[in-house]
Amino acid sequence: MITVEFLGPIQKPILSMEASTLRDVAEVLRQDDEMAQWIDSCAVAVNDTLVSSLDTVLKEGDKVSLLPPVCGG
Amino acid sequence: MITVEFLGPIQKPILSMEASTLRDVAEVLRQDDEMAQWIDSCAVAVNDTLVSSLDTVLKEGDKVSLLPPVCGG
Amino acid sequence: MLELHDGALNVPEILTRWYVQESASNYGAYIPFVGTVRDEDGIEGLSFDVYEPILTSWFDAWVAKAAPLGAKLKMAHSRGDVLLHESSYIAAVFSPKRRVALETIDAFVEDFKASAPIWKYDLRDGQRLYARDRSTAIAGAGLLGSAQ
Amino acid sequence: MLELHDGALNVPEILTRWYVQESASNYGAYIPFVGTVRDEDGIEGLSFDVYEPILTSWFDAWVAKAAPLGAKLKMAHSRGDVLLHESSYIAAVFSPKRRVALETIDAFVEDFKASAPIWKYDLRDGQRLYARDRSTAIAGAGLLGSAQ
Repeated sequence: MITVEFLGPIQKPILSMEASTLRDVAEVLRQDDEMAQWIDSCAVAVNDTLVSSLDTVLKEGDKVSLLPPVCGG
Repeated sequence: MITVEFLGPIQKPILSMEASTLRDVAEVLRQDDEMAQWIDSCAVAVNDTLVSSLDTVLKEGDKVSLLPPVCGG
Repeated sequence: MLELHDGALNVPEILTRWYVQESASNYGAYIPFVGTVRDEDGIEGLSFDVYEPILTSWFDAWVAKAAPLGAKLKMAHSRGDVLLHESSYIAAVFSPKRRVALETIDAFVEDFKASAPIWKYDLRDGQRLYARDRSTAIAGAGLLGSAQ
Repeated sequence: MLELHDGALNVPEILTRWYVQESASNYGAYIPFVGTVRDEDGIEGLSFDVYEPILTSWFDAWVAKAAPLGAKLKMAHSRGDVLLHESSYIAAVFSPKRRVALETIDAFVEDFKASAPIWKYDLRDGQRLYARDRSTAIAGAGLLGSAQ
């Protein structure tokens, strides 16, 4: 099992799911109507490191984070 | 009569002279051995405004200032 | 040094403390950038969410990038509500030389705006409204939506 | 606002006073640049001569140039001796927006170095030695030596 957490303004509780790569996570979230407005603008981190490939391998206990558009300052 | 003052590190007292343009001032200062090390690196102001032409007209009481290379900060 | 504060920053205290901290470090230039909440579009203030683990690694990467230039970075940011004319952000660079300092503060502040995991909300009528139209997708965003 | 101080600047006092002065002016960005005397080449400190009339007109021209951008400028500089690790120069910009603030502080500080009528001396063995090799001729210099 891995967890998926939604940061900042995304009002969605943490998900737990089985996934061996980020592609599996993408498939689940693309089916999720709540995520439709967010999925194309979110960056993705695995264990707090930003990643850039859907082939990123996930292992038991990994944490995937979705980061919507930012505006600090 | 106009006056010529030397700013910053130029150790030279104020001069008074007759001059109708800045060209007259240049002719005097080019003869001055003390000014040899400064004359090519100084900017010139008339009555505290920087000027860029030797044809600048001078009138009674005008103040010409020589500004050697600067380094504020 | 990265500091997170609840609510508005005490700007005089922070600017002074950082200046004193580095007073014997032989830096020739100190440039803080202070960001203050503007009264515009009828907002009552701003509010911020900060995701600290990624903010810390983003900041640490900048510290490592600035070090070979001889520059040191410091940053403070607010969490939660910051009212009109209060300050929420200070970024600062110290460096021996002015060109490095001027170029580094510019690049650091711009990358902060583009990349730091902080979310801004407008405070209006007691509500906290995500400032989506002023927000920037982080480089590489959209990965999960893409058909790779 | 242009301030000249005898000896070193009280940096916390000045940064705080300027911040408080503009606290209700609705600027979003405040960037001070602080210049501090470095311990290098065995100097004991620096010393400065300032020619105030032309410095004032140089500064006023910058204020006029910044105004259409919505930016406000402030500056403080020392006269006389400033010892190691003390500060002699603060330039600051306030502006509604960060890009204007970042670009203005850079251009303002660089033009200051190239044009402001201030002369720097190294303090060594109780002597005051003109720092000619670090000084810059003002644009248009050499007029009187040229054969026009």
